[in-house]
Amino acid sequence: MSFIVDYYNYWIVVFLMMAGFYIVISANNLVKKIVGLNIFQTSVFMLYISIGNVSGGSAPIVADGITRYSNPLPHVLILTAIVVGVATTSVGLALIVRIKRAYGTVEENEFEDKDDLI
Amino acid sequence: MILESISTILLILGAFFSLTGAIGLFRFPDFFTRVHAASVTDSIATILIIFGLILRTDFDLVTVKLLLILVFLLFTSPTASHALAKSARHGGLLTLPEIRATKKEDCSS
Amino acid sequence: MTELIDLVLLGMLAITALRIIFLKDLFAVVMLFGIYSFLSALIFVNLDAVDVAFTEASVGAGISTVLMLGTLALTGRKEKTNNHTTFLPLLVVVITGAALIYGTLDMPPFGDPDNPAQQHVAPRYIQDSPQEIGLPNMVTSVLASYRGFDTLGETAVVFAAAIGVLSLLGLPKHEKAAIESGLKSHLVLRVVAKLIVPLTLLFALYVQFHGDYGPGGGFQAGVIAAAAIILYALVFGLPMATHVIQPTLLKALAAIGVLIYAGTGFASFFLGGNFLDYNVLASDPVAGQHIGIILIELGVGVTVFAAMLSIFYAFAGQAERANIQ
Amino acid sequence: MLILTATGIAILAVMALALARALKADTVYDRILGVNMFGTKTSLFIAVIGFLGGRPDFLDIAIVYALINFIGMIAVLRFFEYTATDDALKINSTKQEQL
Repeated sequence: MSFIVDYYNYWIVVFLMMAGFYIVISANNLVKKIVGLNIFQTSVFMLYISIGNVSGGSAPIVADGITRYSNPLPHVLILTAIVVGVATTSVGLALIVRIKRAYGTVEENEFEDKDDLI
Repeated sequence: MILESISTILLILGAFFSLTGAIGLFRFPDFFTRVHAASVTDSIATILIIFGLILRTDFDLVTVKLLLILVFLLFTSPTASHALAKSARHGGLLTLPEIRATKKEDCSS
Repeated sequence: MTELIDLVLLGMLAITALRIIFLKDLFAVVMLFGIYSFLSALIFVNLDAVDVAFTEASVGAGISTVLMLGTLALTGRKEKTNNHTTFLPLLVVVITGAALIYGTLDMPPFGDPDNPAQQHVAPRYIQDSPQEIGLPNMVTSVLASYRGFDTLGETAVVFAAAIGVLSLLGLPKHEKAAIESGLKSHLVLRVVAKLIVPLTLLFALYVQFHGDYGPGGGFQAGVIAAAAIILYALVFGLPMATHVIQPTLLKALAAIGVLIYAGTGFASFFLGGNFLDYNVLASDPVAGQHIGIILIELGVGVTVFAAMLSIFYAFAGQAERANIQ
Repeated sequence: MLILTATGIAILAVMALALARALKADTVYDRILGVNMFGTKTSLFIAVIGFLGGRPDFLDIAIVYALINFIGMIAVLRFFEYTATDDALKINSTKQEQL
């Protein structure tokens, strides 16, 4: 029983990661692929934060009467990763807009055929 | 002590109202009744719960922040519901009585 | 209690992710992704990562959703029928997942204070940073001072991403509003938006300068300020927003923010310290650290604000053009 | 303390119901309604767990939630103004006939 309590967090995070991964490799639509990529990315963030969590600890901001704090280092890494993640997502979405304009579609299987035409 | 018991009453009432609203949101038959259930209880539950929490503070910066949350939620939530209902109406969504009326007309004609 | 809340929220996340896989309506997919972001931010609050939750709620849920909706307005909201076989992706995913779960069995238990991750540099940050840097918020201390060079890189990445989007899509031309766009028929919304926008900007300033003492800082403040202008643009139309904050100004601001950051580094460099070593900025090391952190947070805030807003302008300009034609 | 826990659990249940409404929606508007209610209840939940954990000074996050939720709603409504095609309306009316 304690085995499950120790690891359930990691298992569900792995499940979410795989859900995102499945969307990335099985979806035809590029926008849906980006959503899948974001789900994957958010799950990785959750894994980091779970590793940094200390049970019985508190948020790493100094306050009176608190002796045990969570690990601040994963928080710093993930904080910047989120902002960089949305910046790269926006570049991906901009590319999709240009693909739509050039090929008239954002479905993966459809513009393969158009390449054959050229 | 008195403050804490008042706060308890407010929190229980707030939890009760938000639960009724959620059940209404889940069980009511069409969109407009659901908006009604969700938005009305949303406002009263927010007011009750935030005031319940305010009575548990030491009346410092935390109180101000709670009041700010209350102001934000009271402005944004009903506005969003109103705008949503309005665009649903403009988008051609019918209420349940209207659907029944059109069905009856179809049958009689 | 923390574990129980964690379990419930993770369960909700799993259901949401499963629903996203099977939905064909991309608009619904984006909405559920917004919920997904909000839920994960809630998990971050529950696991004591308040700064991360702040960022995820404002960046992940706010800006991402708005940008994805902008893309959908240009590319259409229905996913066409899928000709992929489901078997092969499923196989790959199951094998990868099984390998990862096998890997987690060797990991230390969740939340144990004796985990290796808690033993290495974290004790030093937790014990010494309040005296060395003089700030209660350890995340800000690590972000802006101990790992300041890293954060300079991240700021440069955000700047580069903004340049990438602008070179792909281009900024809307600044012209007087010929036809009024925006949510014209929603009168209540327009009045409330007029009240909310200044409050949001004020709140962004609070987050910017209170980030040393509570959750917040430059990244979050920049995004919240950008969100205020985005709200204005959504309700009153893009021409009004570009009239208030012009795209050319944004281009300059994005560069100025990175320059403030790097300039602080060079200032400490020429005053006799290392690059981004703020101890030399004032006679007292702790006061120097404080000055340095305020300056670089300002640089981060300005860059993130300008980058996010110009990315939004680029997408909204495209959508507006497509709508007129 | 007990009452705060009870309130937290009640709000969590409300969030689950709103999520269920957003996942299984008859029309697009129902989905948006579910998402909106989910957002407002989440910001209340953050306020409550701040008090439960004994550190109520993190209420800023709840303010951000309320704000971003509102902006998301406006973005969705604006999206409708762009793409309110007959196609979407047809789906709504067929769904309603099934009621």
